[in-house]
Amino acid sequence: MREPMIKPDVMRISWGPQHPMSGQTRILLDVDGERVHRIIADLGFTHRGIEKILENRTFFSGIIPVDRMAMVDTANMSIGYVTAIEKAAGIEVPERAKWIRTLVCEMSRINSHLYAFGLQAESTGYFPAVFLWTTVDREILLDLFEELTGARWSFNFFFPGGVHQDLPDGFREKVLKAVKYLRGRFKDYWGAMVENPLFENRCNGVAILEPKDALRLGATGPVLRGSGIDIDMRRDEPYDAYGDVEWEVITEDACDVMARTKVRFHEIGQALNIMEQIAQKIPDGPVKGRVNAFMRVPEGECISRVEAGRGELGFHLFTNGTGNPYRVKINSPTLRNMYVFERLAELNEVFIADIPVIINSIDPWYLDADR
Amino acid sequence: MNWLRKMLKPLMIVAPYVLRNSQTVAYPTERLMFFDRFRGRHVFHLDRCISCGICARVCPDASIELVEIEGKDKKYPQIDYNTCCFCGYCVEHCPKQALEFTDIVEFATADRSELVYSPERLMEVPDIKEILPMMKRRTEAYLTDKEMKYRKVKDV
Amino acid sequence: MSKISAADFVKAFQKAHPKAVKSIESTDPRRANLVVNNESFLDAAKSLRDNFGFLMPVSGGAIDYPDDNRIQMIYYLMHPSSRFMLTYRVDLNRDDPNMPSLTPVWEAMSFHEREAHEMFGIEFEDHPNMIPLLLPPEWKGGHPLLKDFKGEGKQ
Amino acid sequence: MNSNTLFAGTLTSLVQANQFSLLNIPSMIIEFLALNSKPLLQVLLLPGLGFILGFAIFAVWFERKFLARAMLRVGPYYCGGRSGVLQVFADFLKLFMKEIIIPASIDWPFFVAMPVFLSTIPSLALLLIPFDSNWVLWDVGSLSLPMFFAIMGISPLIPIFSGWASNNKYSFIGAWRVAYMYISGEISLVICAAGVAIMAGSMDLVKIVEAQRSMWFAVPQFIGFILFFLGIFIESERTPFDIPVAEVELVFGWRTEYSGILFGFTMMAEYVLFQAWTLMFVTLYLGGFNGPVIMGMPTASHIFWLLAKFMVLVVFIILLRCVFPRLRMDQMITLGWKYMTPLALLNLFFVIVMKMLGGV
Repeated sequence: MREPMIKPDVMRISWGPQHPMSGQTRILLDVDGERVHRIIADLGFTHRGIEKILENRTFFSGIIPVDRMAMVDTANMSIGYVTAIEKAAGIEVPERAKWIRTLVCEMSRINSHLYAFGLQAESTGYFPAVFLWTTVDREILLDLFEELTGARWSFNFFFPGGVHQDLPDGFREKVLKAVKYLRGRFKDYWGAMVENPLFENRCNGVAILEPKDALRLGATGPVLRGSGIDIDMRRDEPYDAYGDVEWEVITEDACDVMARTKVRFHEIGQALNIMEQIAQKIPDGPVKGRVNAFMRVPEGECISRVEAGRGELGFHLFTNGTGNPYRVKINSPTLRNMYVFERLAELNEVFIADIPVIINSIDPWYLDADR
Repeated sequence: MNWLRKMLKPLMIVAPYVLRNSQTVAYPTERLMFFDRFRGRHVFHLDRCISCGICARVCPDASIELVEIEGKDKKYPQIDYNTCCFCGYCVEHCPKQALEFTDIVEFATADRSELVYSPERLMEVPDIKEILPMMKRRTEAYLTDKEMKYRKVKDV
Repeated sequence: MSKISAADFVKAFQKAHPKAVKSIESTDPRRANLVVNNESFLDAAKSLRDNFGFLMPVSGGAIDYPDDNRIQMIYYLMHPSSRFMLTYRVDLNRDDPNMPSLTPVWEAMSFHEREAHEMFGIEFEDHPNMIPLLLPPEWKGGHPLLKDFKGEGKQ
Repeated sequence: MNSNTLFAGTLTSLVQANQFSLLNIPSMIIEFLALNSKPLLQVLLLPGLGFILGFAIFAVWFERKFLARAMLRVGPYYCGGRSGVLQVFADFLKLFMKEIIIPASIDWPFFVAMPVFLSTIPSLALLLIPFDSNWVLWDVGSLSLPMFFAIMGISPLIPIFSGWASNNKYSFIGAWRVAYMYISGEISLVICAAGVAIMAGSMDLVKIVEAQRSMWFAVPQFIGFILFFLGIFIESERTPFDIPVAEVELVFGWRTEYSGILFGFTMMAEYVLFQAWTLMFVTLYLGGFNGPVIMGMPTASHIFWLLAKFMVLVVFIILLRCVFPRLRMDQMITLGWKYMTPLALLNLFFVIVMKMLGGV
């Protein structure tokens, strides 16, 4: 990136990509003392050209790079692409497969939010404890993933027309047990972190994003819901079994970093409710239809929108009757939220110490922004 | 006083953790049991293979190539683990279950060319004790209401 | 913001801008599709924001049709109260793709237009900060998402 | 023993009397050791080298192992058996072996010298701490309390210099954070210490400790007690006040450019500072070396009590590291100027009132 002009009397700090809290991106900060005047995000360090890669792959093998757009939130990434292919090709999914997908998606969402939650603790300097606790608790979900899908992170589990494997024996009991355990653990998180007076000091009133600004700047996911706007693709455009289970959209009105953290916290609670309902009343039946791995999709286009852990993920799929997609446009949530992050220094008074807190409150996953 | 209680509450929550069990596995001496579906290195059954080539066609990373082996007139899959992403398509689409997954994940090498596994090498599954000579036992995780615990399954 | 269904929006927009519309349709209650002329693109966008309540920009991207010699620029907009998505498109000439930038209308389109600029070579007039987003600054390999792109350094 | 000369002995007198010969050396060494066993022990062992280095090593090990428990892991495990004691030595050895990278275009004499000063200055102040009424290495009498603060007042200059010398933006910001933090934190500490000195009627640390024989000053000066406890965190840059080295914000603050053993020195200096301030805290508020005499050995039991109080505090302070997040710079300055300094003055006022009414 060519660096934009710098004003006199400010110092420009290059924050990342080698920085403890930057992730795979670079942020330029124009600072005057502790005060940050301008944030410039420099993305593209992990640009792999997934949109181009998908054009050269069959629909089945395209699922794999899509899986790797956000490793921590694999299921929610691939469900978007798989849903788009199913819509375009008109493939029916068996009922049980839909419920299993919803289960895996919610587990993936908990995994993603737990990671974000731990990083939020880490970014306020709450150095060791909560991040490692979330790591331990994610282990339980990863074990469930391993048992169900065979892989812990980038399980390539969904395909157009169902899921690869049925639930193993005793899996439902394990899910219920994990739900019970995680519910117990969240009391500790709430007391040790969210209600910690110093954590409140660091997060309350920081980086306020008014609802009208959130809409104008195109925020999505927990950032949008933390500003009090209840837009959630799982309810607005129900896919899979989200229409059949009971849950609610979480919003917070405080519009600040703490509101986003709380949204994530309560969304984990809702996801646990969904997991419990699915484990209790999942219907019987087949989990996959007969689908050719080298299928051709008739010419047309369709848009699928799903709610990933970081916000709305959209796939705009253009097909031309061959075995490969003609073009896939991925509307990634992190790219949208990064723009919000760039503008936050103009809307608020932001200090250097707030930067890691704000970054992690929007929970970026740069591989998903760069694609 | 309310303020003081609020300050002390996180301390009261964190302090008991010091007495808890650690939730880690001492990896080279203990190794977790992996689940049945775990996708580790492949094992190849030569007698079942019909050389249909579906695995090579379905492989998203073009890691599988059909090669000739000595003494056979047909071609058999060779897997390049430099690029394999363990997606599982080859195992799932194999009509005769000639390719299967094992739970071996320790096959790092110093030389990239050693990661290309010929059909003969794919047929052998080394004993875990050969790969990890320091390994003493295999453990398994289980969940109680309060914490995750590990118990010994067997000595190696 | 008042609610409006996708079908009603299609009728209302057709009525308000009969000349600008090239094609408008709504196949699904949650989707609407609008293609406009190049000339009235900016005015229609302002009208969408101010009169029809498309306050929430989602994304933007392009698609290349070398056979028809056109590039289609697509903006994804969302109606925040009625929850349907509008794909707002314009066809550009592939030899000289340029169009007015929508960043003055929807600020958040900045990143997406920068991406479309480097990936498809579309020139956006009046974009405040047109620098590459994802590609490196010294990139000389052309525009990667065009269909005739062969790889960096290849002709 | 004359308090101005540390070592008693015949070496100087022998040299002066021209009786120096090679044959005398063994007997001179024996005589020297016999006459100076106590100062030697003090220099090498207790407040001196052994204690400072030993504590740094112990604290690093203990912090890693103890915090690992709170994080549900094991901590160092393989080096030195299950306890992982040798891991610290291994790490120090590794730091010694590592290349010291000195970036181009920096002020290298300053850059290299500062980490060395960094750990020596607080250890100098540490020598003033009385471990018993007659176990004080550096006995400056009634000047010991001001001397401690004078020496400790130099120590924040070192990070500022080294941050400036590093020629790095992160180091620079970290250095000025140090400056802000010490100014806003240390004034209240000096006022608190003044309260203690007034209550004890002396600035001699030994007399301050002896004045607490009946009651620890933590009870009458509870405000000062709390403020000084916060001060330990501020002065030794520990969480929640590790603002100058805030890892997630300023890569490693003013220490960013240091590598190899220079970085090791800065790490050690953190623990020496922590040690000096905690010992001072015990001396001023928790009765210092006071405690019941065990097995009829007053000196040994006094040393034991001081170290016991010290260790309890160390465990508590290390535990607090994983309980509270870091404050922001502006919050820290607000805390220092708006709350700590007025409260310290209030504490001083109470002390003066008590003293005038003859309460103590």
